[in-house]
Amino acid sequence: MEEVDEVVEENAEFLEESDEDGGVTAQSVLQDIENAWLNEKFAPEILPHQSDAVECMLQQISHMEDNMKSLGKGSMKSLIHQMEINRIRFIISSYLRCRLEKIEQYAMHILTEEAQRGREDGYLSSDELRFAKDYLSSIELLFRTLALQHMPNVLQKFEIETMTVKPNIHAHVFLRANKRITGIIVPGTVDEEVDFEEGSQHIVQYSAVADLVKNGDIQLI
Amino acid sequence: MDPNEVEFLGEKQLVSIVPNFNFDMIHLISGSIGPFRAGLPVKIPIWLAINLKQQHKCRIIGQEWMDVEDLKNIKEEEKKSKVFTKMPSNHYMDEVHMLLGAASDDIPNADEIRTAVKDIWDIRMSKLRTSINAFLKSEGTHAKLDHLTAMEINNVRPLLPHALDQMVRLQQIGQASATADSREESQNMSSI
Amino acid sequence: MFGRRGVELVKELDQSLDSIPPFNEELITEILEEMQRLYNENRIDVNTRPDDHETYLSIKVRHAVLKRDKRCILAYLYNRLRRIRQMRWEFGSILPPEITVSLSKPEVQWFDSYSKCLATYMKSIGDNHGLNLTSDLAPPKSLFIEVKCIADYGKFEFGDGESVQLKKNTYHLLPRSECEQLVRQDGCVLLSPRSLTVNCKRHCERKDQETKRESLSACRSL
Amino acid sequence: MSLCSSYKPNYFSIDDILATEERLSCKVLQKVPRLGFMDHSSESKDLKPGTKLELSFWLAYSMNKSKDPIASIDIPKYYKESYREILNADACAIELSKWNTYFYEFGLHVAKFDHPDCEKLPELLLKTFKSRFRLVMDWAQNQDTNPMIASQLPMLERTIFLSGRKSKEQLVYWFKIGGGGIKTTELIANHKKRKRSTFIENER
Repeated sequence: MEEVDEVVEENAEFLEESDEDGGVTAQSVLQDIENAWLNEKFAPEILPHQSDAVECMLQQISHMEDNMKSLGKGSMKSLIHQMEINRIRFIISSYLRCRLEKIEQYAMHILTEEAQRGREDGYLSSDELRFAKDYLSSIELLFRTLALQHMPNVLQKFEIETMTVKPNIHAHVFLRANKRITGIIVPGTVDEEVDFEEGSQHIVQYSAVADLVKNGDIQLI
Repeated sequence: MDPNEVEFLGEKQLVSIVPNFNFDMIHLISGSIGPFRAGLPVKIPIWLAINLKQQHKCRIIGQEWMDVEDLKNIKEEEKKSKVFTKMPSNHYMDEVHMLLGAASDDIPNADEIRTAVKDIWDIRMSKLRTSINAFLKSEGTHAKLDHLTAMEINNVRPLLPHALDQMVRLQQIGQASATADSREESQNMSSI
Repeated sequence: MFGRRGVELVKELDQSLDSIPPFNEELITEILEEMQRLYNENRIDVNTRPDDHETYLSIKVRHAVLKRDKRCILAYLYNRLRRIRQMRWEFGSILPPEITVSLSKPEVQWFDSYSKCLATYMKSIGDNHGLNLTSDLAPPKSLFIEVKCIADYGKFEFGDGESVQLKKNTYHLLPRSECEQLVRQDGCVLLSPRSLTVNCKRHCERKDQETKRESLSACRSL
Repeated sequence: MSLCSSYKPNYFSIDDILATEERLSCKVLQKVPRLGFMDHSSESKDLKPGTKLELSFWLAYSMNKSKDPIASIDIPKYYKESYREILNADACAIELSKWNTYFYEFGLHVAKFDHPDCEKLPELLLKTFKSRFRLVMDWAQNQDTNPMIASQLPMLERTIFLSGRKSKEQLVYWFKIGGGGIKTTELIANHKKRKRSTFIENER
């Protein structure tokens, strides 16, 4: 039994050890995913994907689950691991669901923006990108079948310009500053410059802090 | 966000328990816990504490701040102060809700604690409504929300951000407008 | 007055926010006919009086109506799609027949293609297992949840091959991961909200303990 | 869906389509051939200068907003100076939805006209919104508020009220019993309700 226990935890431990060399731990990857989840939930626009972290965590989970099979069902230890896995799985699902909703809602906008980004710094994972394209073309097809093809020629166009649904980047968000940040320009009748102390909480237009959310200086809450 | 999700985040907080079993350290992804020695207090995440409690495997020692006198003091402070005072935990509301719900037999004066916390919540919420109203009437576009806790922030969402969003829309009109109709004019007649 | 039918179409959706009204093909056809008529009138005007200022005004007005008609039809289709999309998440990949009858054929096809897109995407998550995003909708609270059968469901099989008989008015403690879908959907089993709360919420009511202990015997416990 | 963004019109938004359907009084300035039927009271083939029409915003706008307008418009009375005083006195006392369900949205559209009364309109809308927000917030946060009250609010305030109310309800539910339950989703619940009612009807 002891051996099996060790196998189950091997991964977690392995990752924990690698921390001493400045690498990542499973714990820190999990924290990253949780932060990404909350940011994604509250940010109006879609944020850069974190599929490396997600893949890494899912792998971790599936190894653990495989190893747990030999632990014996109902053992306290396997139940505790299972509970944690369920928690992590919820975070990941909720995170990815949230991204899918944005991808659907802003498909045209996101694809236009994505086309201007390099493959390396795309905001969507390759699978999300495929989903976005398929989703958009399925809508185009339906519009065409039921309506556009029956309209006069000049009106048959799927007008990207007018039809694009865009996220409201001026939407207000709650945030916590992860470090001291100076000189944030808050748009308004008169643009106002503010400083955030480390750990302080604010409500402000997302557009004022979008870059800081993406680079991790600010956490949406 | 659903209050359950706020609670889910609160469940990560640690709480002391006294286990009635022995067990080695368990290496969870979120960090290691244990070792467990019967009769000796150990700190573990709330989600686990509650599950162990349900299985009668432990006794939960409440958080240090779950003390009637301390909470009454906090309440008085909150009443006196114009700004929000710092709460003992960013998840005080959900922690009380969860821990007293699961282990009111372990935590002394559970009912009084509950009442005191509810009072604190009510004072803070009415303070929050007043300050939101004042903020909206001011010309401000940004507000500091120090010491507001997770559940409190969630309780004014989406009301406050949405109201501010609409005010920005109302202010921005006159400048560019976002609807399809406004573009009508620029669309070329040559397409006819 | 022209352009009125378009808004009628949109109002239909506005008046039934929580459902999907029958696809109004008749009205759409009428609008499309109006569009053709206006367009033809414009074409004739352009051809017969190309430089007449007043004629240009008529063309302009008709064109505004054409654009409005187009917007109304597309908004109608779009908002229906969003609702149909939502049904994929709530009902699963097979729509109840009462809903299918309200959809046009291309909409049913769209539902299937959306289902397929979604399935392809979900399969791609993780290395080989995929991840079902339509479950785990609420934060997990405990590994097992208690359900009360409100109808005879019959044999319910767990992922690992074990099974339990679900009879009307019996209580069961089932693995959360397995019965989430069962509960959310209108399967034959519905949790009575109270018993659900009793279990997952750690507010065990003592007086219920005895009766429950009996009925729970069929299932595993923690 | 879990995304909860505030209302902002786009090409497909139903509310924007309905708001732009609201009508204005217009006066035809130039002859528009073969569109005489736009004026129901006239038999004339052409639409003649001087004709008065009630037109939806979207049509009025495209006939007015141009260097060479086809029609002039008059803005609704509740956006005018005289009504401004009523709003200034006590905006909360007014059942705004009676003036117009799309009071703010329509107002934002109307403000796009080059019309002397439109200049101060955005300011009026903002001021009205600000002075009524406390009311909307308190209604949303108070459990005892009759949900039917929503119908007294214009659309913009109503969406805020309803979303605020929903989060209040979630909180109350959480206070009472806490989370962890799997609820049947709204769609399915509604679906069942309807099924049940059809069932009852059939039995009769």
